[in-house]
Amino acid sequence: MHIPDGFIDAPTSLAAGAVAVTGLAVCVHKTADSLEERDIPLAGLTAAFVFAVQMLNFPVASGTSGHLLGGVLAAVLVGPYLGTLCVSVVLLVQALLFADGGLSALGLNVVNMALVTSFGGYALFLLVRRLLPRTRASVVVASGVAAGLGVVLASLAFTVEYALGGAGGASVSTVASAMVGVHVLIGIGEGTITALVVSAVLATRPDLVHGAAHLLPHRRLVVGPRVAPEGVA
Amino acid sequence: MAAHVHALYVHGTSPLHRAAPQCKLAATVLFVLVVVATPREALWAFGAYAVLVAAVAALARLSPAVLARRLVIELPFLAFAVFLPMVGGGERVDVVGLSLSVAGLWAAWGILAKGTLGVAAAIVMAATTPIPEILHGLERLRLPRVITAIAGFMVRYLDVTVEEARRMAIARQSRGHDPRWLWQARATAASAGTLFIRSFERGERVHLAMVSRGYDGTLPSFGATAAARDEWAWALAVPALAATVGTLAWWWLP
Amino acid sequence: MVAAVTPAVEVRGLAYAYPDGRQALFGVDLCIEPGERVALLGPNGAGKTTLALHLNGVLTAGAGEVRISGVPVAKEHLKEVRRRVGIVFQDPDDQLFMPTVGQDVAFGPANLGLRGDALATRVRQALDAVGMADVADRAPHHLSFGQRRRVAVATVLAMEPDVLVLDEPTSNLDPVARRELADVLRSLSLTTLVITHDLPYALELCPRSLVLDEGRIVADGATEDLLADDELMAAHRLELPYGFDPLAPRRAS
Amino acid sequence: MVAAVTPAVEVRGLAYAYPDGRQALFGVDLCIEPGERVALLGPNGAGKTTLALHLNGVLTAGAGEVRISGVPVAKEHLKEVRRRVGIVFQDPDDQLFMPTVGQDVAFGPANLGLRGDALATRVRQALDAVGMADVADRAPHHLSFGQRRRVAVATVLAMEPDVLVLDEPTSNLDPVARRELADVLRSLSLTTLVITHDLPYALELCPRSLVLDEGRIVADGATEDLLADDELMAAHRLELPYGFDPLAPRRAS
Repeated sequence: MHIPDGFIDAPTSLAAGAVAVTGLAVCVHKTADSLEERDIPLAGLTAAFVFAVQMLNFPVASGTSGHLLGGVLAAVLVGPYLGTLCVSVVLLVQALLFADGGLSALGLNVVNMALVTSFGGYALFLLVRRLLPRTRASVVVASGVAAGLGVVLASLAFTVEYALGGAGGASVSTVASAMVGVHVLIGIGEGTITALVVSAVLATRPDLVHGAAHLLPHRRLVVGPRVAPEGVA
Repeated sequence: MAAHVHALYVHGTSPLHRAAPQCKLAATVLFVLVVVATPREALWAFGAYAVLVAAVAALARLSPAVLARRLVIELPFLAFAVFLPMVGGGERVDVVGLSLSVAGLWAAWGILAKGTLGVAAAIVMAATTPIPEILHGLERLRLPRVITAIAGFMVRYLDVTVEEARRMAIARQSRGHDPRWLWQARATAASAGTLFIRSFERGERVHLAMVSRGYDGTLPSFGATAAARDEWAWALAVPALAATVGTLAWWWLP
Repeated sequence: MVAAVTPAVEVRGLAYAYPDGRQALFGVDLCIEPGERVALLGPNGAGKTTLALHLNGVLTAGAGEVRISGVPVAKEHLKEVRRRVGIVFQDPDDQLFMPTVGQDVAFGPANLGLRGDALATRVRQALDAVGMADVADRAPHHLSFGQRRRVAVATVLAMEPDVLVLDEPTSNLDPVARRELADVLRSLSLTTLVITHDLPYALELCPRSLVLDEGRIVADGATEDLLADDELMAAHRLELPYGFDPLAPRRAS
Repeated sequence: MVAAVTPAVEVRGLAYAYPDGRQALFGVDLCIEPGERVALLGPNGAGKTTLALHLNGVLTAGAGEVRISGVPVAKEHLKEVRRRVGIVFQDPDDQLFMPTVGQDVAFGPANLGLRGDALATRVRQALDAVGMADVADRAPHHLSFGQRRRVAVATVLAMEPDVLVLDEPTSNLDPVARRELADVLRSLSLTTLVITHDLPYALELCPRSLVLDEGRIVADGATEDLLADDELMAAHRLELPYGFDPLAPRRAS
């Protein structure tokens, strides 16, 4: 899914770069607004986790395997703003340190795999979650559906970019049907695995799932003197 | 089995290794943009770019074998390029018995040439710049501190996290795990969930360790020193040369 | 040499290099009889864990061979070998990944094809053996470190292995958890290989020890004799802790 | 009681409950004189790490107070207290978070406002003190575990603390790395609190020990006397390892 250099023309790449910068600026602003300094190491570790999970192979069908893209997963786990930042940092590091994904296409890749996937996917997640009862199972189902559709959204974004400034050769409709067709299959895998990962985190540390925060019981604050433990003078 | 994330850095003392990272980053990005903006019909221009990249790689004393091995990263993308001439529309030519679209062939060539040059340039940059330096360079290029800080923590904990994932995979295999179908992936996914919890909790502990050493929300910045004017001049000479080639390519376009 | 009994573990001329070219093992020979409890000693970086990963075929020998109860560790016997050799890894968190302890213990036998009552019985027996039957429904994450280590042993016992391999079982354990684990291991009477740099623990648990250094077995003998050999210990970066006398237990008895 | 010298660490009636309500400390009193090396012993879960995090104000006392060289650990002195109390955490990977060792060691003093040559000198001195001066430009994950632990000590020394607190310093160390760390700590002659369940290490390094159990200090005395008190040890889940005689070093000297 990482677009290399030369796939999409320079004007479209630069325009996508501008969109990416704007989107990330919003994310930086939002996280600086509402979150504490603690979140910088946490985001770094989450980004390392996304990178590691992209290296983890899951079986798809006998003999073949795929890997998680992780955009919606990150958004459900740490919220869409921080999640988008984490995935964008992963893309940046992959492009600069590992020559994975073109440098001129970094904006395109951030738009497709971070902005569109995380925000589009998170919006779908909220929508599906609202349609279902307020349970953990609903969070799991919603994250799976959103992750699957998020991948398809990313492939649609790619098709739009191809229509605007693709290297040509094939008609937009051919590319659209091939891209979306393949990504529906990938989406099934992405959705299944995302749902299973979210369900595993919910089983152990439900408090770490941003997308399930509405299910946590409100902690009752005790007002008054702390219960004096024995032995304290 | 040492499943480290193989960074591209190759130790060396060449002028390129010593150059300021922000100059190298800017030069690489500009060079790639020029390449992408060049009309693919100007075959000679791509030859000139290739010579330019090869010259810089030689200056960095990178062996062609290292460069070639790492270009393999690009291989998966070739699949798409190969597929274009077959599905492309318009005028067709016969190449060794296959009827191929001319437009598709041009598109495939463009992707191949530009993609390869882009990867090669990125490899030369990454192979001559240690990872912390790349982060310093990004900082000097005014990337928001939040992004470089997240990237710094990510890079630091990449090997730790990947190693944890690898050990968990070995532990699963050792108990007979051999999933072949998507619906058998539950254990792998559960491991990924555990990996997230471990990463998150490590993040919390790292934060405690930082606070204990006086961290108050602003990360100190180290080593990101300004580059001299002539350092910038040398670095930008490469994309400037490329831009000259690119301009000529547009000029002489049939 | 013809052995009367097939050894539980037999390693001959085992050499191995990592994919990056660094060689870790340089011709390891060892033989463990059924029912023996043996310690594999050596400093960090000696190749102890690498050797362990050859015993169940996670790593494949570059040269030489490994046999488990006579069965060669090779692709066609991998499933069988992984059932027979249970490895308890150094960090229990690497081994415990399911939402509950019970599911974690069931993971191995379920991979062997067990289902229903047979599976439930296996899980119960394995947890009983390590004294953790009452935590089957808890999340591993919420147990103490010592408890997680014992559950990690149970996940392996549930596969009914012939050989139990423990990698640094005492790391991070407090003294009581350490002794409780020793009690569990003694009660199992399985063929056991304990990989450790905790020399007192080796003495407590294993009558026989092997010393691995720089990818070769450099000593093999009674644990107390090896630990009392100052020259040998010093040559291989093994030092007894302050205040520890390896011959004291012998004198006391 | 009026002390002639201001204690380096003074804890009075310290109680603490986690945000989820579980109480961890139930009134801890302790006093450490400047220059003393004291071990804090106790089983896993006794509250040792929680206590340590109060000494530099990462956690805030629910009741009672903590003073460092007379300065109360309170919001207005937090910066000063965190300079004076250096904590070396159990997992060096948690503490070494910067891309290179040198930057990691510089992190603390840079937060104190040091820059340029003064900062470089601090870094060099701290790395020298733990014998790691030659690795300043390396990435932490390229070091061995024992080396990372020593660098973690250097990150704290670079802040020139008055009090050094080490949380389970010997966990995962092989015998030689363990002894090398002891040599480093002895060479520093700082006020030191070693939190550990490694009783032989406590005996080797610390003349005095405190025993913490269930959130209270239950014993305070000469390390060898405490370790020789079988009843005390058994009552607080502390057991000497097999073959270990706490009075042997005294007899030998």
